[in-house]
Amino acid sequence: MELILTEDQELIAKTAVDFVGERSPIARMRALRDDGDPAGFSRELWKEMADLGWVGIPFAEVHGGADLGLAELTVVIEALGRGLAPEPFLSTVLLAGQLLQRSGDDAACARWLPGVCAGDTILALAYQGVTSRYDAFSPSVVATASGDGFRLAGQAIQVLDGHVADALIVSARTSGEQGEASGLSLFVVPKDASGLEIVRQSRVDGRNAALVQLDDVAVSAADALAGVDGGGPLLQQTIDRATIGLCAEMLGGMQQAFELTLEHMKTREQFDTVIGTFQALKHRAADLFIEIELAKSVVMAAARAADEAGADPGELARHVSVAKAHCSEAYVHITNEAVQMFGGVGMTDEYDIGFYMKRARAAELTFGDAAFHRDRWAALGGY
Amino acid sequence: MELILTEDQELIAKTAVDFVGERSPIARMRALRDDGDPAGFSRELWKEMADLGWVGIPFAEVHGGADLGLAELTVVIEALGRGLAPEPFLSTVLLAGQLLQRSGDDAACARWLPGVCAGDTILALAYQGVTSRYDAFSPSVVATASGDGFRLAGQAIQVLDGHVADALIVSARTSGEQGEASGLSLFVVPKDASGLEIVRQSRVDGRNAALVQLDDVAVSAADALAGVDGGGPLLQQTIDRATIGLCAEMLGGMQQAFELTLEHMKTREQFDTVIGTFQALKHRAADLFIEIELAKSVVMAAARAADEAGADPGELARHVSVAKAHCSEAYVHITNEAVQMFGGVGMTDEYDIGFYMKRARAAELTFGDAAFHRDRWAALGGY
Amino acid sequence: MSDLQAFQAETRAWLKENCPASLLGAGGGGLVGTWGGRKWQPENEDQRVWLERAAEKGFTAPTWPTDVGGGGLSKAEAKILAQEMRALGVPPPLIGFGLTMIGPTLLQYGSEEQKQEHLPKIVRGEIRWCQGYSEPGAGSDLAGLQMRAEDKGDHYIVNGTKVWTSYADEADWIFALVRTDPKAKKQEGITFLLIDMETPGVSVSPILLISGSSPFCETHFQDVKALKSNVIFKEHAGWTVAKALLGHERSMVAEAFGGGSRRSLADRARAYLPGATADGPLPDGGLRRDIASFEMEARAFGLTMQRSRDAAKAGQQPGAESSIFKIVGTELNQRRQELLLHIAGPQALGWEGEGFADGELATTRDWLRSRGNTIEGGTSEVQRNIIAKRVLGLPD
Amino acid sequence: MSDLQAFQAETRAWLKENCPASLLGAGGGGLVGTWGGRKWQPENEDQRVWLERAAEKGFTAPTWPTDVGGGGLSKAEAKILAQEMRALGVPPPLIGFGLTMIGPTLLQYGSEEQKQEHLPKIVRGEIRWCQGYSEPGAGSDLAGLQMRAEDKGDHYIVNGTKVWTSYADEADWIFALVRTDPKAKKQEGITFLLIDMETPGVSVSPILLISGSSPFCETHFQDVKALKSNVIFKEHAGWTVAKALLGHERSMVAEAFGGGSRRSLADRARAYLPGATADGPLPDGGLRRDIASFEMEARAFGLTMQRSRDAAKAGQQPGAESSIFKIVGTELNQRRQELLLHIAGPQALGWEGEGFADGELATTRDWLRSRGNTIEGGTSEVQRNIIAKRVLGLPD
Repeated sequence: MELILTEDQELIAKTAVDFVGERSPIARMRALRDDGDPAGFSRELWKEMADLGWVGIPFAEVHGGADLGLAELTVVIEALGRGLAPEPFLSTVLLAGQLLQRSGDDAACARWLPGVCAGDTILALAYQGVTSRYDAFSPSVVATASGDGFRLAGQAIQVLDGHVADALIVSARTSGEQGEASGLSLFVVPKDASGLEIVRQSRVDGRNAALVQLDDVAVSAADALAGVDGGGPLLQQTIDRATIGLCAEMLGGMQQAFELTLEHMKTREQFDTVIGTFQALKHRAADLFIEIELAKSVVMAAARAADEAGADPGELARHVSVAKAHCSEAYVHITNEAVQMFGGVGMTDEYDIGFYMKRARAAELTFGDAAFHRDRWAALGGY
Repeated sequence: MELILTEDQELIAKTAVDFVGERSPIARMRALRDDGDPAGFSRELWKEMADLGWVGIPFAEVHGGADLGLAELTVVIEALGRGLAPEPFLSTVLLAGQLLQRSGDDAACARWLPGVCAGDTILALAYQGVTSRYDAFSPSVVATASGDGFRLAGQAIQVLDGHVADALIVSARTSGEQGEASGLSLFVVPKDASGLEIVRQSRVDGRNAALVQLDDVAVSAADALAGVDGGGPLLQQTIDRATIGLCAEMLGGMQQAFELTLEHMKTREQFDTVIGTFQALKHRAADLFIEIELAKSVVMAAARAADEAGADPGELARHVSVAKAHCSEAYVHITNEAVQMFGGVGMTDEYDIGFYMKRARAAELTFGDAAFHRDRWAALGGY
Repeated sequence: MSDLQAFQAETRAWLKENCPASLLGAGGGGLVGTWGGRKWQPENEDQRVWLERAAEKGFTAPTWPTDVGGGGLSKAEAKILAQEMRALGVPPPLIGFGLTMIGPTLLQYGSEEQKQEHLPKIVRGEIRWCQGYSEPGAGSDLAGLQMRAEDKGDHYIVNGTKVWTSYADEADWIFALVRTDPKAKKQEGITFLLIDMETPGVSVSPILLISGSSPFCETHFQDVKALKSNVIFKEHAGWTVAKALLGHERSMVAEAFGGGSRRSLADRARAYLPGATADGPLPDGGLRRDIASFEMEARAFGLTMQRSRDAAKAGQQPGAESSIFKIVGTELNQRRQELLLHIAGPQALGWEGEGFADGELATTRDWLRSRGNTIEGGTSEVQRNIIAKRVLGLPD
Repeated sequence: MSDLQAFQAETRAWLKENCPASLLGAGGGGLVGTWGGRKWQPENEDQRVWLERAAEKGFTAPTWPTDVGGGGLSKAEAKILAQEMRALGVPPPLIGFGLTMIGPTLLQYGSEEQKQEHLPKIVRGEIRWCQGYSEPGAGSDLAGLQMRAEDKGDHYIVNGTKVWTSYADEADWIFALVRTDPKAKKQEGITFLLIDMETPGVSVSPILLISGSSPFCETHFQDVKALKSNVIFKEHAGWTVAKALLGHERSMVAEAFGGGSRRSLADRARAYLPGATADGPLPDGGLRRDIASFEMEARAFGLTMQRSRDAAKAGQQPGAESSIFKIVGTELNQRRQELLLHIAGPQALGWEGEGFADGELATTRDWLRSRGNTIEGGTSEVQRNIIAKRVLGLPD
């Protein structure tokens, strides 16, 4: 694999960065928050992104997609991360959409993906419970056999964009023990299913999420993507791929936060000189720059590794863990330092830098923090 | 307990610092090394230290000691640590001497301690094997019952000052499993015992140590301090107290290394100015200063806690672990930074700063590194 | 019986007799602190009574001289009073910046008239004070302040804005640094001035933080008249007064992060880590070591605070302690907050509402608030500059 | 068959035919590198033969022009040559600073006469070069150098001392920075000068490091005569030449710490940790995480090196890569050495002799040596200054 953008990817990147600068600066996210917008994102903008072809990037052409890969998608998401754009890429494209696409379930794909690619349909993935922590194989939803189908009961937390989703994919234990890959099933549940209750949650970083309660929701065995009991590996692989997308978003955010800070260092005066002349701050800024340069490499490598046909799952998992661990610590470090260098004003809600610090933490604690991924790396290495 | 030196302790400290400045600067240790001195320390200076009353500080007056505590002893050792004085405080006073004193074995004390207090007798403790790591309860010496006594066989490594010791105290397993406190016995073995072979070792920091081989060494049950099978707790407590002494030595060394570095920062010119004007270096120097201030507190507190009658062993162990973990990281950090700030010359054998960096590491890896003591702290806290 | 023993017995008896029973017990029966001031509304009658009686006795400011309403106690006596109050669970009758900041400053630098005018009102909780130091755009460079006080003979006309004035919206008077000589070198044209917040032209707006609402305000001064009789020490010499006060504030901030017995981190981790048992080792070895590392450094910090106090008791002059405490205390608190986030994992991401426990929501906000610790009260960078220059003697 | 394919087949055949069989295999049959030079003694006849044949073919300097003895290969061809050598286990016929440092510099800045005089001797391994940049007391401030070259018409008289001249005791010529105009601004009075080490007045003494003996030397110059025909580029313009060379050195140093497949840290830990099993999780959870953290950052670093190479291949101009690589590569190596110490515990404390395995003694010395990594080749502090200024545009 070559760690360099192709000309096409360069073009997508430029378009996306310009789009974010003009249409989705951080001020938009602030306005959505301050106005208490019920959706928490813009359906018009989402539609526009679909028209630009971004939403359909990783989907098959037959469903209206572009049949491209994470290499292209991450470039778009990185740009959106600069503006903390709240549109539902993670939930609809990277989680639920990719699950459908990779399940090979043609009927389900045909039912949902054209709407996704067109920007009309929102999907969400409900897989974690309040005690799951970062383990994808410990959902809080249990499926009990009933006739030729199942009854789902339990709760899923922080279901990204769950409050606006047209359908949820619910991960439920159909057999086996918590923590095991086998015995997990992934059911597609339309939003109007009887027994389904969805309540919007309020997160510190403003990312849209919902609490999902399932009270005896009836599903059929045919609704199980990858078959009954067979959803575990697909779920884990999909989360790994979504993690690469999240890392790209983090990469965009850390660059934006760093640029805001550099700008501040060059203009803010203290003790009769701009603070950018202080060597202690310069050296810290140089360290942040290095962390970003490494972040660019690990995100690019992970995306390319995921796109390679027949990639070794262990090697892909290693790439994902390196990217997530590095980006988690870098984004947190950069935004912590940013607020410190901004000083008191950095602590006020009035300044934008705090938004990035909040998102950095939220992203860190999604799909496993650095410690989790180090443990996973060690386990993959057999030690 | 009050964390402040008494007037008497102030006086001892002043005498010791002056003594080290005049009689035992780092140049002396360098000369001993370069000359390949067979003892590796000065018997004359040791005798002088005994005459000053330092060697006898913690021993009972009946044996010629001063019946004082670690509060006084650490003050002396801290000063000696500034010059990396190689005299056998750790081995003779803090390890073997304290083991005898605290064993309550009057006969053994009467036999060995007067010579120790007079500066005539050197003792050493042989307790760790090549696989012990930091576990005091896993010696590599096994005792086999034989008549009314035992035969000792095995090896002890890095026996401090073992090459000049008049007698060794050997920790051997008489029963039970490795890692258990019970079943350990501490035998006093004179240097001329048949089957005992002592070879001097060469350590990176120049501290004197020996490899001890025991091939069927005969000891009697009466030679077991604290009784047969009963030496474990006494050994652990003694190592804990010796650790406080080592921390005091580290505290002295880190202060000296820091002062050498500050001096360098104030005189060394680069880019037409002394390097002490560079803010990045200033901030790092301020951090080192803070680490030293904290080190002073933890060493003083641990010494006082050890001197308190009826001190809770768990609480004392906590004090020791805090002191050792903090001093280990501080000394290493300070000397690493010192060499970096000295630049290329700091890497040459010609400059003294390297001696402190070597000692810092050696001290770190003696009696448990910071990670070991964090694990112990957690275990003591029940988590 | 020694004098101190007699004082102890007497004090205990007085406290038992005078502190209303409803206020006794841990934390003063859940009483929110008594800040006093013109706008203050006691939570209940007992709180008002306790303030009144304690003030009458001089126990709101135990070591201040009796002629300004203080208790006139020696340090030893004041320590006994504090011990007895703790033992009985008696809440402090009064708290606030009057007692801890401007009061001691007036005792050191105020004129006799100024002491007589202001200190008794502080002692009785009649006047609440706030601090006006920082300004927008000044930040760490305190001496770069711009708020202008124009000389008009017996008074000034003050114009400008102060930020980070804690509780300005509740305060009656402000002690502020103003620029009286714009031509002098930065630190030489500053005056320490007291201003009544009810003077026309003073207005206050609260500051919203990233962690939510806060006690901080912006305080605006538009053509505010302030009498020269309210200058502390000397005109243009306010920097001297301010420095004395700042050292005091730094120690206060550090104390706040010192330790205290909260629910242990290990217990919290047990609540969140799958597979954790009630008393075995935590199943996450890395997190276990992180917790131990934090706790051990916190203890080293606590011991260093103690060593400094013991040295002060023995009459030794303080060195750079306040800067050390500020740096280490605030960074430890930030580490603690980060550990709590890592322990709670995804449950630490709540802002409000459904799906998060109250304690989890507090964890999130406390973490955000803690990021300000290394900025407020003199940034960590400024403290490091101070240590490098004043203690280590490194050149500019 | 494409041209490159033909070249590959041809090259393979040539290598098979010309590289003596005794040198083939991993690491060149345990051969110590061929540095060449007047004082060089080949380990065996085959080593000499291989150098001779490769030099004849131009394969000691494959991309240099043929008229100076180089191979005249394109980058693509040179890559194939390197691949084939790796595939067959052919050792490099020649290594040294002539090929990597002064050679490329001469190609860029040397006159035609200078190229013709020096490059062929480098290619054939006849002359070994060393570098004379640093001086006692100069350190990171390279431009502050003092070594004086006094103008005597067609030559200079050179006086002064260079330090950290690697392998000066084995070298034949030195490329040195000397001060030719003491009155000019620091960087403007420097000249890049070649000096024959056999000239009277040159003497060399080796430097003993904290890690033991080292290739570094101090090189003294007392009234050494050096012809002006050996000035590279222009008199007083040596700084330009030096900067170009330095950037190159920085990348080289970083590459050296990049990665390589050594015995894994986890395997080492298994050998030392009591209770470790052959394939279970390491019993020390903290150490396990430290090892993972190191390995993961090392991979991130490796990927960043790759990204930079890929960008260069695509014709993009390099940015601050060399400074990043220098900082990260050296710090990673230091982390690795510290991990190895923590893994070996007390067994990492040996200097020589009884009681320590050879690998343990090497661990200790390698750790000590690694402390110099962040100093040599431009300190990490200087690299951070470079990034702050040149890349981030932060003001002085």
